[in-house]
Amino acid sequence: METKKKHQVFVEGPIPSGFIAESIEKHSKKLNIGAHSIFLGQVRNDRHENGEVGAIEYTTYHAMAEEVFHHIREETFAKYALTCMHIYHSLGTVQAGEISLFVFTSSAHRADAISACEEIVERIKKEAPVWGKEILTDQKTKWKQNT
Amino acid sequence: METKKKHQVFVEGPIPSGFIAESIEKHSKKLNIGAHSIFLGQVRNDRHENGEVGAIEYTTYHAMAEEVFHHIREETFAKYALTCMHIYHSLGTVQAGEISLFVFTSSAHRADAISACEEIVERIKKEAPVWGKEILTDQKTKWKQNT
Amino acid sequence: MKIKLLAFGQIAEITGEQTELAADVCDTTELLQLLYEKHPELKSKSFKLAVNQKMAQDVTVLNENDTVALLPPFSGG
Amino acid sequence: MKIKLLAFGQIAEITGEQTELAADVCDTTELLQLLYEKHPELKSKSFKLAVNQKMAQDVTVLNENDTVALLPPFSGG
Repeated sequence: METKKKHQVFVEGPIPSGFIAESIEKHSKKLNIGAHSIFLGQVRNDRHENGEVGAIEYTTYHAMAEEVFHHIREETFAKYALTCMHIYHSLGTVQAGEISLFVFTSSAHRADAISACEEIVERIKKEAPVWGKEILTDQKTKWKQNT
Repeated sequence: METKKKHQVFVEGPIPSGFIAESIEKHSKKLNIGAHSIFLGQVRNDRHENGEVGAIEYTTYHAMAEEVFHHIREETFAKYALTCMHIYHSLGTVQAGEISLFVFTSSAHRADAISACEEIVERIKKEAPVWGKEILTDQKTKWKQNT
Repeated sequence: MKIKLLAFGQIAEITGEQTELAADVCDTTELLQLLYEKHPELKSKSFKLAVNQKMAQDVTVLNENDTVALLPPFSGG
Repeated sequence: MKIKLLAFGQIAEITGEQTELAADVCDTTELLQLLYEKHPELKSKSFKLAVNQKMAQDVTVLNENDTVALLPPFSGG
């Protein structure tokens, strides 16, 4: 019986820069790679009427999100000549200045990695059932809106 | 007398992944950043008639390259709403699997960082007077061609 | 008919996160009418439905033991 | 007239990296003719000229002490 390997996308809390460095380092053994494209989403201290964003608390519809990320993976691999693709998204609390999304694509030639990375980010924003609740510095909250 | 700060683009040898991690880490103090886009160029072990690429040796026309990179910086800052921009390019020998180009853009909203990063990479490939000599595993050499 | 109802984000603040619904509804339009009656505040909210983890396009027929999720605009990333 | 001539990459393998040229040329077209006479292999090579660190479009007038660089196709990154 065949079982599809599920890739673990969600990370509890922020994504540390050391983790990003390790991911890059691991790819130096893959000699057929010519280009890496990386996108990092960082929590911004946006100012609202009721104060400043101190952190975002992320929740997800886990079962659906797994399927959505799986489709994004499969369709992006089918569309672009990629060597590797990694997607990590935070759940729980991420402070302003910390990283909550890490998309990493690698390919022989740059066009594939660059286009794939951008497309994955756009699809995550549109299709992934993930919600961010902004925790304001006055302790009020506000639901994040994607643009 | 005003002097323009010259940004040091060239790095002797490969760009270590630890250096990339440090660059990312430094930006976590800038709370108005929402997105980072990173491009990494990695030396590929391309196969030619005379063997495989083991390394690339980069040289530059230094005085001209400084002006070109300066213009790319100024024009990209004028065109996109960027918080930060960093460009590093290797000189000398970079082994297959090692990184020779590191472009890092940051902005409040993702579109600026992503478009700027891609544009900078394309401009460097087209406009920067840098040459790569491929060192083949049989010790022959071949001048790299950009596509 | 039994339906498992899930809600997320700001919608969960109105309906609760998880409810078992025993209701006489045969499609998503009827389910929505029922929900608007129970929670009038929902009328002013923007959300979409997923049936069994797939986004529901237009009217979707509901079956016994289906899971329906109320999804406010996504804001991941 | 004195011109400082620089060459890079595969072109430097033909002309050398740096030469002081004392020649009776008034623009880049005349300079190119002179270079082709001195180094016939250049005719089969692809390269562009930069005058004082700026890419030379079409014919560029040369002045005393100008620096002309012979630039094969860039291959950075």
